[in-house]
Amino acid sequence: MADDPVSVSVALLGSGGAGVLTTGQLLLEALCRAGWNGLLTRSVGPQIRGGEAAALLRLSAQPVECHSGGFDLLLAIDWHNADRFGSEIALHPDALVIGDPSGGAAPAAMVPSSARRGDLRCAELCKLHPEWRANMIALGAAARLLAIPDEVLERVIDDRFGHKGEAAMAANLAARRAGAEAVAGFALARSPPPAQANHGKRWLITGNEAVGLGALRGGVRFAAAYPITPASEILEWLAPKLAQVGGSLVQAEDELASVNMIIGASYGGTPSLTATSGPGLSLMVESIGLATAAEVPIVVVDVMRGGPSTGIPTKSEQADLNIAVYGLHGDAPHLVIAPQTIPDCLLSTQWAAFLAEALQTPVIVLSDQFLGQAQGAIARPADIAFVGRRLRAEPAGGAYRRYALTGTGVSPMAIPGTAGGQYTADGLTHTERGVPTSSAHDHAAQLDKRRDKLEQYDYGQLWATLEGEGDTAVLTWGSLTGVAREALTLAANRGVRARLIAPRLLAPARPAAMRAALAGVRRVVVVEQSHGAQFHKYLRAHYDLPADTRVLQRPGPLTIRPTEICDALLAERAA
Amino acid sequence: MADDPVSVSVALLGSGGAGVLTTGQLLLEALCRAGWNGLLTRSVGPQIRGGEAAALLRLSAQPVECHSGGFDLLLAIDWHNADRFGSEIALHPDALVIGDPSGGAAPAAMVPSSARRGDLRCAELCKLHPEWRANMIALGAAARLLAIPDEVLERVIDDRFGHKGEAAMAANLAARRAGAEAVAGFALARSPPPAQANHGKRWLITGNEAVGLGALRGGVRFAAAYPITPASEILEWLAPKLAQVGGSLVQAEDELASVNMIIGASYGGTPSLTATSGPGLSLMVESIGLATAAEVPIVVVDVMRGGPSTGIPTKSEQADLNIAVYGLHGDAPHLVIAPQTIPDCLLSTQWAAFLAEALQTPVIVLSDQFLGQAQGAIARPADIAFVGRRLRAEPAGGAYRRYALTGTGVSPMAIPGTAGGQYTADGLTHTERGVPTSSAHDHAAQLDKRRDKLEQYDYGQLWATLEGEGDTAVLTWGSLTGVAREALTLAANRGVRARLIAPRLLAPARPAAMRAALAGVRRVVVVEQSHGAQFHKYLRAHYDLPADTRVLQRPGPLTIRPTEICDALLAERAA
Amino acid sequence: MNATITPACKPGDYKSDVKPIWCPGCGDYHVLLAFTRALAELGRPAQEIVLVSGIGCSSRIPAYMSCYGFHGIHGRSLAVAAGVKIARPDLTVVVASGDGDGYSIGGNHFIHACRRNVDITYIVMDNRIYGMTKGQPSPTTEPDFDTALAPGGTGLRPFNPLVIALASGANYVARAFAGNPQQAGALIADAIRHPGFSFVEVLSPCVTYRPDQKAWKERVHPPPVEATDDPARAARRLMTDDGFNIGVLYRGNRAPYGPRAAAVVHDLAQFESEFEF
Amino acid sequence: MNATITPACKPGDYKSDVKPIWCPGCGDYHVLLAFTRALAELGRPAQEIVLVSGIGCSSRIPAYMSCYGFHGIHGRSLAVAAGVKIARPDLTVVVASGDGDGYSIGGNHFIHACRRNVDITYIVMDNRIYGMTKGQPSPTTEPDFDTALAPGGTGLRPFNPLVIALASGANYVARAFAGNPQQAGALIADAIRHPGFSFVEVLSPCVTYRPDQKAWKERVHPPPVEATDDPARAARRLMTDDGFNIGVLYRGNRAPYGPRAAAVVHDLAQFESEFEF
Ligand SMILES: Cc1ncc(C[n+]2csc(CCOP(=O)(O)OP(=O)(O)O)c2C)c(N)n1
Ligand SMILES: Cc1ncc(C[n+]2csc(CCOP(=O)(O)OP(=O)(O)O)c2C)c(N)n1
Ligand code: SF4
Ligand code: SF4
Ligand SMILES: [Mg+2]
Ligand SMILES: [Mg+2]
Repeated sequence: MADDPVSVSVALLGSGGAGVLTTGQLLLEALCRAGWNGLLTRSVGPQIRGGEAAALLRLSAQPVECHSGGFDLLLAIDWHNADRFGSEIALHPDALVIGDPSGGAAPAAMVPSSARRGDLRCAELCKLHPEWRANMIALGAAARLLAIPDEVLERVIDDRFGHKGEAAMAANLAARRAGAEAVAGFALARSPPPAQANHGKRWLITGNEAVGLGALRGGVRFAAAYPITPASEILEWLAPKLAQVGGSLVQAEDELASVNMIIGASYGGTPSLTATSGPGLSLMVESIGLATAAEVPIVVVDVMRGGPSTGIPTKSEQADLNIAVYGLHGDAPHLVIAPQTIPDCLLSTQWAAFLAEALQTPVIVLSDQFLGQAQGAIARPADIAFVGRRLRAEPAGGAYRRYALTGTGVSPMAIPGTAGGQYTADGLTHTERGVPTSSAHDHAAQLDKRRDKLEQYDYGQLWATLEGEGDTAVLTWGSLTGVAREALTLAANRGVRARLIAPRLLAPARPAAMRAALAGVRRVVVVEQSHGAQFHKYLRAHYDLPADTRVLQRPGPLTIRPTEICDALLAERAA
Repeated sequence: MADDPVSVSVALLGSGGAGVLTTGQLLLEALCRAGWNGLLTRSVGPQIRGGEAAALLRLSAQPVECHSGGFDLLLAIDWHNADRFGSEIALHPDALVIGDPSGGAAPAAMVPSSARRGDLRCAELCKLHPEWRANMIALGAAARLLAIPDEVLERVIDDRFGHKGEAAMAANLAARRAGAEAVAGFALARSPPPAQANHGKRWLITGNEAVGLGALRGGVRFAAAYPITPASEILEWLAPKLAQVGGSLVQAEDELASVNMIIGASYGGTPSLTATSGPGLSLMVESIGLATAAEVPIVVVDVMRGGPSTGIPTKSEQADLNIAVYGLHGDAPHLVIAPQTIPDCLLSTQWAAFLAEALQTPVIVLSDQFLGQAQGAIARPADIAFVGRRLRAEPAGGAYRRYALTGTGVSPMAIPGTAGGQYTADGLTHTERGVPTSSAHDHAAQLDKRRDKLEQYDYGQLWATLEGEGDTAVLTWGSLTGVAREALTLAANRGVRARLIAPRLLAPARPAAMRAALAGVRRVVVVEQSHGAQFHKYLRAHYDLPADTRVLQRPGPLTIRPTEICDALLAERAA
Repeated sequence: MNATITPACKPGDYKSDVKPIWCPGCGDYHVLLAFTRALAELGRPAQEIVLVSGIGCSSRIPAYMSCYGFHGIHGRSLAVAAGVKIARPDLTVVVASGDGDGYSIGGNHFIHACRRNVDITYIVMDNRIYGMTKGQPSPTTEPDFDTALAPGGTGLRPFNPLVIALASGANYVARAFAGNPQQAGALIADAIRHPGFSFVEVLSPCVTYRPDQKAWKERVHPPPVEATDDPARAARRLMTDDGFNIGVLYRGNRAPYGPRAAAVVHDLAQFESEFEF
Repeated sequence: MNATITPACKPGDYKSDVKPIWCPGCGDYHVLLAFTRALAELGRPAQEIVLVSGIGCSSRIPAYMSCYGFHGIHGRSLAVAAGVKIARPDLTVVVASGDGDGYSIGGNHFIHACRRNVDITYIVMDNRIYGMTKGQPSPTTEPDFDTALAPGGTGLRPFNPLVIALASGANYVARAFAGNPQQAGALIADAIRHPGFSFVEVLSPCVTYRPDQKAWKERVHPPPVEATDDPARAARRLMTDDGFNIGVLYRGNRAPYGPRAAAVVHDLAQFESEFEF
């Protein structure tokens, strides 16, 4: 099946030291300044330095939320370990492959026989001009092939390297020109769509940064965490910012400490967050259960990576759904929210912080490596009104009942310092006053309360993304939402209409809302990136799906492509 | 609805120091020696000493697997905090209530107006005879009301206290007689069924002890654990036994250590086990995921208690199903096995040890406080052939592939000491040789392997208890299996036939076997002791249930009674 | 559970109306008394004090006091307390723990709390046994003490928590005895006043599983010398003492964990410029 | 990944054919060399040696050696190793870790391993940084070392792992330097030979995130005095040293964790009598 025609995809390759990731960023910035939208992801091996690295870039006039089915341009500074990318980088049959012949050869399996090939003698040029850098040559070449105006590119280079002095700048610009000239004889099989002006205020931002900003906007003022790939950038972005707004971030000794620190800070009245990945989330589940029982608001961001166990730390997967939804011992209802796109990382985290406070509950935010480390151009997200506000108790004498049974299930919470509000927060089954009890009656009353406060709340439209029409629906979640959205466009172009249903709120389940979303749907394609079909089993557990439900699923690191979903939809029609 | 007529139930009450738990044990032993079967459970408050305590006893000619709907006799040494038991102790309308009027009054809510009452002046008698103990008086009274022959009772007392000297024994026997005489004027509304001789070899054993013995029979020779209620008795039973068979038990600094210690011991070739409860299991999930990925056999016993968080440590609940089945991050298939009765604690644990070794996988055994701490008479369990045997590698030169892709998914495992078998066990995604990789291909291959070895294995009949016939089925699990079994008998006596389907193997799910078990079933009643209907959602996720499926569910500590299930079945018929 | 109170100076004002579940005669009753005395001596209103604990008989104490309490999970009290104090430096934060909760499962947080030196006070009620779970050995249990879980004894050298605290950076180290609640109260008050991470080990007998500990009252004695501020000297002393020195043993002068910075950015939009291009 | 070998005495025999992922110049290459030298010196066949590790650049080392390896999860290597050794006392068990893996998340197992004194050897490759996760501070990082996660530095006093090891009961404490693989190898061999829990801190520079550590080779020096067997004396010395003393610093003589008892019950049916009635 043919690909979406209005975008161009570029893969830049080179071993770590060669700076392809920087090249990718400069290219992204240039093309965005030139009036396109773009998305940049990186694919790296386990080496800290010097391993294989790829910058994967997609350019379009429209906002870009995922990669397409294939690449139009493969540009390699060297071919060192390029075979390790295997099927992660698939080229179009008419792709252009440019590389340095002195740096090895393109892996045969990577390059279709019909692809056109060209040389870019980076090593040789750098030997002639020791002050040039190979990645500047590659940048010049790629920019020329994408028809990025020279002035735009040079301004980007200047912004980034201008401070290094005139001589360095001159070398960079010369190198860029040499790269551009080296590919003068080539053109991409499909030329980039026309650029557009007047995008309004736009940002270049990663999902991890967006989570950080969303947390701040949602009122988070304390964070404690333990470093882990691919979540660390959230913390590294937040650390100086929190200090500047009068909050703080503590690097804890481990995840057991970090989650308990945020529970303590939140108990003290400060909206709090931690960020981690699967192994760290595993260590936190006991404490998240405590936050459920003691009704302490916290936000726990899990940036999912390949699992199980240490798995593949640098690659994306959607396989922490089970632990996020079901991973607490006992009956421990809590919220699970999954962002779908880079801007949604901001919105969802902000919403999470808001809901944690409003419902006095832990919230797990399920992002993934793809969203977290992808950098994209987005329209500046509007300021929305989700700022965490806790229902506070102002006790006026009499015994304060911290866990009072109220109509909403939310009980006014006294913050230390408040006279007369003293109580003991407890993870033991407790009475309304917080006193430990083993009574079946008290146990059931508090379990009811904690369930009801989450289930009775009106989450509004944000519970899911619902788009399109038809009697076929694609049911997906998280970062595959953008992929599915594009697939629906592809299918529509081929005359097949379908709906997109992507729940953002994974727990608690919303049976009535899902029933409405599925009304009239006779066929469902479930799309997810897990080996065990976790999302499909989750859907079965909580929702009624039509008998004709198929699952398109695969573990990481190979993400599902829009064309695959589109093919599944077309096959549905054919069947 | 009337109760099963062939059993008698007794509740002995008293504050902790009064020794009701010992009284209950002596009574149980006496009635078993006299030819009945019996079950003893205890209900205690959070106090370590001196709190309220109840020994709950049921006597029958048949094996007893659960309590009935109500008690025939309530015998209180004192009424201290008796109100705390609330609805846990429900009396028959024609029950006999005997207590010491000097030790307070029976809580009004506990005693039906139609009950008959009698006095047992323990305190007064003990004041007259300072060498008597109140619990011996109570023992004598209860034994007389149950028609336990005096010689049998006196032999039991002698076995237990004979070593304390003649004077003490004489006092005990005098006290017992005084108790018997004090209730001479009373009789239970329903007299005990006739005792039976020739039971064959029988044991009095708790579920926790049975788990310990099952582990030893299954080949476990190393244990590491951290104390926790209600699992500690497993460890305390195992500690001296393991030493005597040349193994060892280590008290670890925490559950993170204990689970990793057993992973290490098992990697070294020794079948290993740990036991814990919900909070400890929470701390172990990351490491269980490691055992999944590195394919190290381990057995993790979770004796469930009230949750979430610290919850109600001394009471039973079935709410760790979610974390046991779904609690690992990433796609981490493993086994979950739930024993159903006291003897099944032995069988299931032994089977778990066997399967762990055979499939090189972690196995979670889900027992609960009811099973673990209940003591019952059982027929001596036969020696069965489940002794853990690992497929060992005897490398003969060439590169050893620890994670070789084989037809069964099980790869021969080299045990340290074996020349040529050296490899590195790894929780990172790895190749067949165990070398870390980020390749999508290797990742999928190992995920397939680990899933397939569990799914393709033939678990035989043990996967579930399947009993009875009819187009209605009770679907339940764990300790509620015995309750459901009794309910089916009750219903059959009322002309309603139904099936019992109780999976012992909760993960992996067995769709084909369940389909066969459900063939012809049009109505299902799901019975479970969790607030969130975890079992029902689990069933929905993995199995196709008929549209007419109802859920009878409640959190702990109040267990579901046979009569409630029977009522549900009769209501089905009426509807 | 805790009554509204006005700033008070009587120990009784710091007690709640919840009845302890402790066994009659348990040392923890005296620690409760010592706590209320300490708080009365300090005179801070109960609502400005947070008492955090883990799980164990000892860790039940917050419910029995009238300040804010946090009864968390087993072993994590120090992490909770650090969060409270760093985010709310205006509060007085005290932590109560047991020898199992604090030294076994909670050991990592202990050494890191010492290092981090947040201005909190850590009281460990040491009875050399797991009381709550009915008598298993703890890190401070004597090697030959017989239990069901370790028949004949663990054979392990007991932990010396005071030495470990010192080695890890604690800023104040003292030992108290529950049997002398007046002195224990004074030590707790002193520890709370001392800046940074203060550690007080309180010998608190478990009458149910360690009836032998009733003999402690004969064994305790004042330390032979004054408290030092030299960690190396204190370490040598503590490594050779008999474990029954009661008093302040080390009084350091490290600056506590830095306070939160004052806000300099008041409009989050200021952070947006880094994303613009 | 590891070739079949016969009892060998050449360091090269203890290397596997797996290519390290380490950055060029990383100190861990030298530690690998030291390890193979140590094993060659001991001369035990590779199949009788188990090398356990956690997660981090340093913890990658087992795959690069030809003995049995266990690359577990972050922070838990000592627990895995204790399990291996207690159940299989016939094996030589060595543990490799990093300053994050061993002192931060793994801190509790560290102090309890010292106390338990199982006969294993613990090698921590300390580079005062989290290498694998790209440069966050570890417990041994200097307080003013600037990182993205702690701009301007953590302000925290660095851990002194040797003092903590000693305070917790380690039976052997030494410091080595990766830049001298010959000496480091000899120290590792000595530590393995020493009974009980032996701890060797190896200064191993991270050239990528701590290029300043290239200067370590100028700072290391031999300890001023001989190793002592008196923990109190060793503690005082270690608390005041400059962190660059290379050599054996404490050599204790505590008996290691008791060996497994020999089986006295050979038929499990013997345990059944307690259930009969
Ligand atoms: C994660 C976890 N593991 C185990 C337990 C069980 N547990 C409760 S209290 C306790 C030990 C308490 O000992 P200590 O801290 O000395 O307190 P004490 O009762 O002696 O005062 C244990 C092991 C638990 N609640 N949670
Ligand atoms: C539970 C868990 N938390 C966090 C991580 C992420 N992580 C991997 S290695 C590492 C730190 C390694 O530092 P160190 O032990 O000093 O090793 P180095 O890389 O410096 O050799 C961290 C935090 C993880 N893998 N698992
Ligand atoms: S068991 Fe021991 S520590 Fe617990 S309350 Fe009783 S005496 Fe106190
Ligand atoms: S990041 Fe540092 S520790 Fe890791 S391999 Fe590179 S130099 Fe070595
Ligand atoms: Mg204790
Ligand atoms: Mg390091």
